[in-house]
Amino acid sequence: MNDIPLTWFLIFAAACFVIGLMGVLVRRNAIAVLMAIEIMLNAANINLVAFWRYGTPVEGDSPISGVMFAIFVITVAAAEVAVGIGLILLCYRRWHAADVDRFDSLSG
Amino acid sequence: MIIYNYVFIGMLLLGAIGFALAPVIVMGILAPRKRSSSKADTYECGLLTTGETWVRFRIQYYIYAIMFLVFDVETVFLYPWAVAYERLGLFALAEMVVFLLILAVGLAYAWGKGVLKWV
Amino acid sequence: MNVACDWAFPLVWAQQSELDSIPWLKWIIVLAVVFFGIFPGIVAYTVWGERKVAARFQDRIGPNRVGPLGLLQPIADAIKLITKEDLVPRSADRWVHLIAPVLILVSAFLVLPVIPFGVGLAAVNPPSGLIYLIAVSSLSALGIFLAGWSSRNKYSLLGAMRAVAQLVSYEVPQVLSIVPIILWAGSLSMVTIFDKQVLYGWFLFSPPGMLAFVTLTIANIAEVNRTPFDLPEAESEIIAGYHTEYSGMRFGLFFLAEYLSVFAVSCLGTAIFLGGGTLPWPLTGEPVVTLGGGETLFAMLLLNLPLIGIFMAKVSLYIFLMFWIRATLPRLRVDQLMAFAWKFMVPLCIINIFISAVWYECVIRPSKPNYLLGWGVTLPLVVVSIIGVLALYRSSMKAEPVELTTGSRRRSVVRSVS
Amino acid sequence: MNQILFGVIATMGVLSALGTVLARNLVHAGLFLVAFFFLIACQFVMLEAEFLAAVQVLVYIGAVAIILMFGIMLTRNIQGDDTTTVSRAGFIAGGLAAVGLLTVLIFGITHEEGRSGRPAWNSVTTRPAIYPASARKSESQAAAINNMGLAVGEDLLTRYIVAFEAAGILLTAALVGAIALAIQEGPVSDDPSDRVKSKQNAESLAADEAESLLTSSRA
Repeated sequence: MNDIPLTWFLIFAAACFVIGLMGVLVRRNAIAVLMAIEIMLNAANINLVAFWRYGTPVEGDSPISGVMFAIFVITVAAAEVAVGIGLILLCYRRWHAADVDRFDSLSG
Repeated sequence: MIIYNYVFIGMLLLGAIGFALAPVIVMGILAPRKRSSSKADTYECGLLTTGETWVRFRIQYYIYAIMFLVFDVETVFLYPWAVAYERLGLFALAEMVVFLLILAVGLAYAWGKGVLKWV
Repeated sequence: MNVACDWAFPLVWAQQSELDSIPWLKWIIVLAVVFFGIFPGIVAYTVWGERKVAARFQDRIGPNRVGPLGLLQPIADAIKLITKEDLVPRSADRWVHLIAPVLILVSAFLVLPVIPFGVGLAAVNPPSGLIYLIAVSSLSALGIFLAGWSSRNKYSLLGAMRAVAQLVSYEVPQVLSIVPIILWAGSLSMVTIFDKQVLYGWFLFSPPGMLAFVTLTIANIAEVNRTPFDLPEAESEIIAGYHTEYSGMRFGLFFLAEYLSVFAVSCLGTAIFLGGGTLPWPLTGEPVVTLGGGETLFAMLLLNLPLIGIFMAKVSLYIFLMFWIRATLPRLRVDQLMAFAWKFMVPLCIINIFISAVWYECVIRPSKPNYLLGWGVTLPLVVVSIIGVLALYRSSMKAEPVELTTGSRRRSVVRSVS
Repeated sequence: MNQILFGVIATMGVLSALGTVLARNLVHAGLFLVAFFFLIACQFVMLEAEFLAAVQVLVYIGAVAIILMFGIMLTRNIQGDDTTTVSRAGFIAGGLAAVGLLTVLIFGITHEEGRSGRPAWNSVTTRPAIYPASARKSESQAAAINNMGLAVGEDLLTRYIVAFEAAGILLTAALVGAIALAIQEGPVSDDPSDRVKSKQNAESLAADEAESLLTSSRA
């Protein structure tokens, strides 16, 4: 039986995380940045679930701790998108642009 | 096991994509083709289309989507609760009452602000 | 109960070398015959049936030229659609334009494998079947949005935005009205839910069950965009909504997907509320369990043929109900539509979850079910909550026309909000 | 078999993530993102967390993607789409940073030494079996995997009860906050040149006006 080594999942997650990070650095549109952040969160979820599945839980610990973490990450990500888009809409209404480089009124 | 189920679903997914694309491809082969400029125009009741199509929509749509998102995530908590209710009993019921009351505050806020009203 | 539970997960406890022991040939045959043969056939004749039924309601005859009773009409329609010219508007986004109907059709197909048509007749039985089901059925909203966006047509985009707003609004009551079933069955697996109904009778037969069935049916009708909830494709306002720019077989895909999802939601309603293929009264689990092991093909067939027959009869009735409603009711206004979802259905469904918990405590948890107490407690609760929510809803709706007609100032305020 | 499946899913996942980051058109980027979410769900299935896979599809593709699409439609910059483009210099810098970080991460993953008696990540090539004879004990991992909905429900209302209620508060806060942000009365602009046109610009071309435009053009 040729199972998948743990490191494969970790490398896949690392690659996705790095791509998401690149998106955050490179994209200028705020919604695109939000999408890139979602990619990073998903990559983290892969790691959580992979470690849960390949490790053995400590006695008295939750049998599905990794999955629970991932569920809460999904919840927080959903809330983050809701508020994030709300903020982007507000900024868009103020400056008529969804460009993160233009939200710079705090820079001196 | 679990993957076993989902391999079938994956096959169904690929099959459904093929099932959807096949008639489009057949149509590409069988159907007559007579290109003309006016045929490829956007159909807006025979008038020429004016202005930008991808207009900015009103915020109302976004508010409904937000409400949906929140209740969708709530479903993720509600379904496992319902499954485990048999083992957990009344304490779980009380917890869920609290959880749903918290969410009902959000719904009541939206209601009170009048954003549920489609104008 | 234990018997049923053990039997409910035959696939889950299979061997580890699962991926190497997949019955590929059997699965391919199932896919080709059932999913891409029988189901599209059922859908084609649903269309024929709708045209006949609608014609009768309007004192016409309906299709009667192609074949006896017009029975070959679906085939003629398919040939017509497939030999039409393939038109994509110049300004459309070609790839997204193609992906959108495929996504909608895929979403309709993916709902079907978890439906238990008989004993051991669910194609697959994932332990989280119900949540999988609502997950894949929510894909169609995205497909509709993409269809409207990619067409680059104002009517299409408007129809798509309306459609998505409607779909997401009615998905909430849809998922909430399934919660009582999960609560009573204690499982997300469709097969287990079917087993529980074999043992204890239909889940419909309780006051919260009936209420949940009604709300699920309303939400289902809205989810498949049928009258009175067909605003996204209201011909008199926005041509054909999100599929205005689709012609020939590309339109045919939308058409197929619509009727396939009508079939799918009918199967869902039947499987979780109407006991699947069982008769109203509770059977003892014994014959089902002994035969359901499926030792011989003959025993399986003997057991399942009547079950499938009853299941299909119920599905037909459910679909007929949708036709009937379509022939009877006019289209809602968009403000009525949204307010009805959020101000009436959602609060009612949330309250109903707790009423169903009461029913659980009265009837299902005790070793000796106390039906009299269950009905006595939950029926007044259901009635009171319906009246209460209805009163709240009506009072909020009553205030609205006054504001709209008298206060143009109020209206302008609301508009500047948007 | 497993490994081939993983390879296909991982390759497509990385490609769709790249597509999300690089696509110029925002809706195309969103579409790639949907594909990415779906492939992550496939990876969850490969990890035998099918409940999580269903949740992933339900929340991310069913709801988050819709919100993102609505966000795109609501911020469509009428003047032009220049904000979605990727600048070349920034792209090279970002790409270099990404490649550097990826190298470090892969080195770290493959050279990790097991801590506190645990095996090194590199040496873990098979997952624990989930069907031992004692697997039906309710607390075991195997039972949890085979009926994850139940296990999640039990954990939510016992171990993670505080987090569960906090999630409820978070969701409500997000809802209230998002609505409060969205219904801000009128446009608030610091720039006087903006204020002049903001009345028409921000509020015009709302859907209902497009609607009335259409109906009048049809008549």
